[in-house]
Amino acid sequence: MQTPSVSQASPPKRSFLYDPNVRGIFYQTLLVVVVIYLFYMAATNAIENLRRAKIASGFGFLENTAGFDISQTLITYSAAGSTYGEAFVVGLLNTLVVSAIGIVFATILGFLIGIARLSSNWMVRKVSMVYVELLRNIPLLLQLLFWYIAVLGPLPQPRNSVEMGAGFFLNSRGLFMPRPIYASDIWVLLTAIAVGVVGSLAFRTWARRQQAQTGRQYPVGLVTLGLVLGLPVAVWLVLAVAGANPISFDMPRKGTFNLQGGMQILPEFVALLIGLVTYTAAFIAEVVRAGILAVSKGQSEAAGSLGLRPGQTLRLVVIPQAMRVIVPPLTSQYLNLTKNSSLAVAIGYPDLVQVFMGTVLNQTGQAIEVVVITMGVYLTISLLTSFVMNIYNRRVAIVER
Amino acid sequence: MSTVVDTFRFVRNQQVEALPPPNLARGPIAWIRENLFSGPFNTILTLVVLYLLYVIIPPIVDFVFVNAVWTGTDRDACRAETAGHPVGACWAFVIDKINYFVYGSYPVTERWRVNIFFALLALGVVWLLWLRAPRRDLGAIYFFWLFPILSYILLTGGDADFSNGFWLGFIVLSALIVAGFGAAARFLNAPVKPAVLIGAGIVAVIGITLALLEADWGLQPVPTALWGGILVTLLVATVGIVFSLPFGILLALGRRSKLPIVRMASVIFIEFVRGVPLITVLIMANTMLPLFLPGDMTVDRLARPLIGVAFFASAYMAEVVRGGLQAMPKGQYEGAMSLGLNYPQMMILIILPQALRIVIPGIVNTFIGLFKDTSLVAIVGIFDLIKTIEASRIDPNWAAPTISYTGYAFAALFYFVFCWGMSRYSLGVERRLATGHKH
Amino acid sequence: MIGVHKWYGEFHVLRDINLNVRRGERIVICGPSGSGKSTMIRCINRLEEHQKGRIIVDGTELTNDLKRIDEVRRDVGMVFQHFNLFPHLTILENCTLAPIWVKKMPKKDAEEVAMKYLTRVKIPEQANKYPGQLSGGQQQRVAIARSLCMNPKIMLFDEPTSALDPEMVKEVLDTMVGLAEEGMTMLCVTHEMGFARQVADRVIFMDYGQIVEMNTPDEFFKNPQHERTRLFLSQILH
Amino acid sequence: MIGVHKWYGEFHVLRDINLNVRRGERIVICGPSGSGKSTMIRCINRLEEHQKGRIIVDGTELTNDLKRIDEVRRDVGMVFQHFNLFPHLTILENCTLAPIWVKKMPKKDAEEVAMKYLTRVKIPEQANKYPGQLSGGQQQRVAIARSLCMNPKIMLFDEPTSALDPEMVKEVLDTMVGLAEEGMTMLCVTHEMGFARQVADRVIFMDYGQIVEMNTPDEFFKNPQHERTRLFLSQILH
Amino acid sequence: QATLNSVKQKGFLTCGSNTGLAGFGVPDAQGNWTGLDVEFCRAMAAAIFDDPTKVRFIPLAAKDRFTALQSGEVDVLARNSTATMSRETQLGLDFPAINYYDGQGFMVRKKLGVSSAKELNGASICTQQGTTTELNLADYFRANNMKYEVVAFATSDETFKAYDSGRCDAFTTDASGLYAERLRASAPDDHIVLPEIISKEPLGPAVRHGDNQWGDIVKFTHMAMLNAEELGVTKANVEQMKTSDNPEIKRLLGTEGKFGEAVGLTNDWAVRIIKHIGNYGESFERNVGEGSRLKIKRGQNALWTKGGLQYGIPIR
Ligand SMILES: Nc1ncnc2c1ncn2[C@@H]1O[C@H](COP(=O)(O)OP(=O)(O)OP(=O)(O)O)[C@@H](O)[C@H]1O
Ligand SMILES: Nc1ncnc2c1ncn2[C@@H]1O[C@H](COP(=O)(O)OP(=O)(O)OP(=O)(O)O)[C@@H](O)[C@H]1O
Ligand SMILES: [Mg+2]
Ligand SMILES: [Mg+2]
Repeated sequence: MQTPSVSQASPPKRSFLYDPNVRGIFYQTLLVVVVIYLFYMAATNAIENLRRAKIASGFGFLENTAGFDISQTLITYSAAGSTYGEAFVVGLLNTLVVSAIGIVFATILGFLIGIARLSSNWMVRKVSMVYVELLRNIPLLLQLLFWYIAVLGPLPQPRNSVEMGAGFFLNSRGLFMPRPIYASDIWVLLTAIAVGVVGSLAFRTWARRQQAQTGRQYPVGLVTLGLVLGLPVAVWLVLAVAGANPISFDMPRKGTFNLQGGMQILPEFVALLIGLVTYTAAFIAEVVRAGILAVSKGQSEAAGSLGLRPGQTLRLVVIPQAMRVIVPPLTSQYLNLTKNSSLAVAIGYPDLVQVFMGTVLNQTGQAIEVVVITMGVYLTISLLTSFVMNIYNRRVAIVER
Repeated sequence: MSTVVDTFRFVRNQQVEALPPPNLARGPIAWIRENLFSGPFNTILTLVVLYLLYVIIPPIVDFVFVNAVWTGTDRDACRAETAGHPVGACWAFVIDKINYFVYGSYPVTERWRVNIFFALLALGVVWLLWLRAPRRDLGAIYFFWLFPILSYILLTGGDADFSNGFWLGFIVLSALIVAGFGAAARFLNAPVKPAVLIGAGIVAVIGITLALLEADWGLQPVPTALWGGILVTLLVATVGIVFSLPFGILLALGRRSKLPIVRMASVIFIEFVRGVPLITVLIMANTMLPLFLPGDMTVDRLARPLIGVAFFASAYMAEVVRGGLQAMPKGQYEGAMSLGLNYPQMMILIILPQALRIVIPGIVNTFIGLFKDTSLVAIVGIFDLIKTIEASRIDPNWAAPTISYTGYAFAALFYFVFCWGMSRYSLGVERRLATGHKH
Repeated sequence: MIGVHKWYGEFHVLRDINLNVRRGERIVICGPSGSGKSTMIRCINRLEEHQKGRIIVDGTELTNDLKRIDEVRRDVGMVFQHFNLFPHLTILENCTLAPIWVKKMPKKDAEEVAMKYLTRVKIPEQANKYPGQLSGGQQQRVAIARSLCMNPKIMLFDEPTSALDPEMVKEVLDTMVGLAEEGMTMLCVTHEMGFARQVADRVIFMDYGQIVEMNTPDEFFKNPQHERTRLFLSQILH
Repeated sequence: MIGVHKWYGEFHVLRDINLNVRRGERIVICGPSGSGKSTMIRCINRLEEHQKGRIIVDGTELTNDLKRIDEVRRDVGMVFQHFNLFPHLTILENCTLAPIWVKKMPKKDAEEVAMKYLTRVKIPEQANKYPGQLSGGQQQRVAIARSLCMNPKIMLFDEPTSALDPEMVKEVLDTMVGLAEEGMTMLCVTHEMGFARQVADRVIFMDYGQIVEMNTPDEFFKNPQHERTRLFLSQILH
Repeated sequence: QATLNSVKQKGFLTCGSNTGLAGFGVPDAQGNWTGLDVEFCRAMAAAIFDDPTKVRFIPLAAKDRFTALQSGEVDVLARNSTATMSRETQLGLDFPAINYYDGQGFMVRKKLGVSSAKELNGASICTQQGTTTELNLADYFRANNMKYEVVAFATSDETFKAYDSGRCDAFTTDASGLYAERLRASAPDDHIVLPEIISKEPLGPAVRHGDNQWGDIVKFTHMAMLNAEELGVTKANVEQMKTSDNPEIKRLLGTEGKFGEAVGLTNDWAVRIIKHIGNYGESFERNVGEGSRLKIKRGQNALWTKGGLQYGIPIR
């Protein structure tokens, strides 16, 4: 091997200003200084302004009595005894409830429409396309106002409530339904449910073992459904016939102004829920469609050439792969739905923003604290979700590499 | 035809000509059978959908067209008992109020200024979005610099009053900046002249901008409290896009920077903004912005949501741009570096033009979202289209049962036309990009 | 295949294809790109529908009857150019999927069969990895094993080596030669002329959707009859 | 290059590379995939950073100093496997970009220079097309012209022909031979042994990040010294 | 910086107003503002500039009106705001004068057959969020041991529309507001205002704490209008009155004493107000009284001499 001779190299003298590291440090210091200065200015101004305006600061106000009422409360709350802190919890829970229910329904509707968009039926395809295009291109606020004012507004007054039977009433104050009251022998029902769950799990294991040994396959899904849902219902019916009633219902009755008793679902809640669900479903439909299309045709062809039926191909090959594509954007749709639930302010549903950033902010004037808390809550929800999603994604990714 | 069943050797001497497809079942009936009734399940689906359409469509048509009222000057025209027939949409109401919906309370005699603003906006949008338009670089300068200034002057009347010492201070500051650029160049052993020129250029642009804003153009000032309707809706959306694109690009570059603090700052900003609902940003801009400014400084009521929207849109835009940057093959960076281009040159000449092109659909989609979100400024009391409709629908003069529907239908139509148009456009671009980069 | 024609819309892809394959015969199909080779073999297991003519596989005629299609597909294995392994399943699961769900084989037996064929293609040790973790050549061998697990009577190959790096081509071809030697009926679209010479009973040359020439490999390469064939061969065998 | 080492994370890619290239010398580098060939020549114009040892290009040592890197890059042209042309610019703009912005040449002069080199690589008539409209071979020639426009003292080629269809390889190699004949200093990673024989002054064989063998082409091909080299050559020259 | 100076420097007064409450502050489609509160601001502009048009109105929602005042965005807030102790002490505001004595009431549909607020047990009630109304409501129902369902909205528009469309049985706000909103109902005659007034709602212009000169100007703008009414000085006769011998009139109209200059205005400040706007009674009648569509009786807002609460502090 040839030994290379050392050439007449210039000694490496370092020019300080051209070192990218030095430049990097300079730019970053500059940035830090600017940011700190901005924060400092904002903080001093805020302190000065607050002092001048004599606005109290600190989070002490959360302990003060709220003094106002809220139409939907999931925890016990009253204007007299409850604090701003409790009002905050009420608002937060209301946000979470409408988001959680919204997510469930939006997912179902979104998947249906997404699959409908790929249907071989021309009419189904076109109608679902129109649905998606229409809903996606009109502001959610407008849709909420539409549902609230135009659709739910004209419902009849309580005196002329629509009776839907079984103790369900519909009127401009919302949907009224029987409230279940649990008797002492409710444990029988609970046991039935538990048995159903355990039984279906056991069946699942058994079916798998059967398959491994004999190749026979059983309708696991159907049996599970039967055990989990059917068994408790059957038990309840038997109990009812036997005269022991584990659940009785508090039926809504007509009162002076409104129906009394029972359970009431506010029209604000319904409008918000319908709006969020139909709007988000349009986006989810697109996500689902893209996910299914992302699974290459080769995959279903390969499955077909192995002799799998179209249904099996879908279940065993296409959907598991599509789900990986679908889940990340689906999560961000869930987050959007949660964030969009803040539009509740426009139709008077007492969510976090309406209760806390609306009433509490106005009654206390402590804008900074209230805004910080509210944003913090949404941020926490978002960050938690993306944290969980990252873990999920990493797991999926590792499996694939 | 030669048959080769069981022939081991075979040579075809005549080519079989391409034949038209056999007369497969064609025509509308076959089409319907194939697409609507191919099997029991599909047939049921078709029937269900048909029934749904039957339930939904006729009432809508009745409402929008058949029973609609097109002329009239007050509520009597749109009340069934006075009009003497069932009343659907009350378009007469929209027609009567249309000027309010478009201009809000903008003084009648000055509305031509708003019309010019609309025209300028249309010009800018077409220039930028039409991929074959000439000199799109000039278009960008127009849209991101000239157009905002012109709009400001037109809409407010210009004539911003700076205090007396302002220009003196400005001149001193400019001199300092130019000198600073020169000194820095000398210090860094770079040619001084271009550095000074760059400094002077920056100063000149700022100076011209400010001078244009201060000049008295003889226009009657119109306070923002009078603006309203579609004017405000478009304004909020425009401000969103004009600011979010440059800031979004900066943030995206920041997020991909190798410098940890820069990257962290960008990430924090982006994730923070994307993690909270727009309404909270708007409420924050509305109630907290004044607190953060020195005591005697105030921000215009309309400007506050604009600032909020600009921030909000920047974060979303940053993520879109980042997608584009990430999609750029590494080879492009390397090609540029191996030619000796430095970082800004590489970004401006090579990477960004391509990356932004790739993400035009993403940008347009963000813009659609932004455009829809502008409706939220109504919640913080800005008179955008929705708010003007809300205000009009409670006008006792027009109190009639279908007024609300009609107003919302009008707004829905307005938003739908814009958003749907844009989404078609972005689909078109996407398709063109997918078929390759050929010009 | 008797007088098979097929159209894509207005485009006449397959024109009067007549071909009779005997049991245990090994046929190599070549021809320029777009000549309809893939389409032809995809018609055999009904991934594409033909519009005229008859295709009879092992006594079953392919029609619109779903049941028959299933039967045929069970008997015909196919290996694709791009492997088309299922990325979300391990190699073993890829191989056992069809036996379990289509043949209703007990899982244990299916795994045994799968391991047998994986050993056959010389990668039993990869059984618990995922396709993404394997090299192209290994993936293609898994694809072959996956088909074999269904115990097909006929194997179709659509350019099984064209997406592979040169080094990996050999390992896949070796596997295929092995199969051929065991007497499997094979239809193989490939441009690997070495392979064709070594194992093919017949070579078919296609162009414009037609079978232009068909002959034993010896004759085919030494003495091509048709103008088009000569041109093509001169391009391929530089 | 003196005792250059480089790591990717924990992975030692370049191990004690010593190489002295004289002006006007033409060097061909070959070796198996992953042996660090690309990495080595990318270190020369600092697309990668080395962690130990010294690299001196034309009297300038490569350190963290931005200014020197700029200087070196101005003197060193590089041609990539995947061309890396800028698809949003015309051929002419691709070629004039660097002269205008880096060398601050007036646009007219830059265009003249560009046309000169485009003529040199025999595609002046394509000047106003976009890269997407050209064939691979033409694109690679544009890439060469683009580098030449900066008047580099050294040209680096990283497998310039491996992404091309066989027909186009020749036109690119011809261009490179032409360049070599004009006395340009060249380092070229390639597996085209014909080219190596024709123009190289030295051939380097790399493996596992080391220079395993270095010799004149004649000796190298006829009489490889190292076990590894012999193996490699036998694979390549089928 | 003193507010008066900055207002003079700007050349106009910025006045926080309601987003739209008939009779108090409401813009028409052309952006012309009218109403009792609006005229108060115009009166101030008249006093300062001798030109009632030098006002810019900034419509404010209930929930951000005080922030706007605190941040200096508006010079004075004339937006039917209730003076309360906590607003004066904790929010740092001053209510120098009360230009409308009000109280919270209820409006219901006639059909309902309710004639007293005490019968509202179990009703749904629409109210505006972030107001004293919301708190009074809670207090009242608690005090009377009644249950109710509250539906709160951000603006009065939304609140009233919800009531009008049947979402609530009752609508509550200040009585003046009830009358104003009733005009906008699709059928105004179907609604009645219940007799109970459940709270004291002294409404008046508000300014920031600490600038006493500015506070004085606000206070005495109102007092000048009251005194003018008491003394019979009207928009029509103010020029003749200048020659009056009545010392009280002379002091009011600045022909005697230097009361105007003492607060940083000119001595004919009151003349300017009356010339352009008129006295309190005139303004009241024009905007909310019998001469307007609201048809509200003077009631508590009559001069003290007529049994009301409006009592002009003497100018001397
Ligand atoms: N789904 C389709 N719709 C319309 N045309 C098609 C479709 N699939 C293939 N074709 C056309 O049919 C012709 C034959 O295609 P085929 O894939 O069978 O060719 P091939 O001989 O396998 O070519 P290659 O060597 O490139 O794989 C081509 O011209 C192709 O463009
Ligand atoms: N950015 C990187 N990070 C980590 N490892 C890398 C990186 N780039 C290359 N490598 C590894 O460094 C080794 C040398 O890579 P290099 O590209 O120099 O090889 P090569 O000889 O050019 O191979 P080829 O013939 O495939 O181009 C390879 O094992 C590769 O996996
Ligand atoms: Mg093919
Ligand atoms: Mg390489």
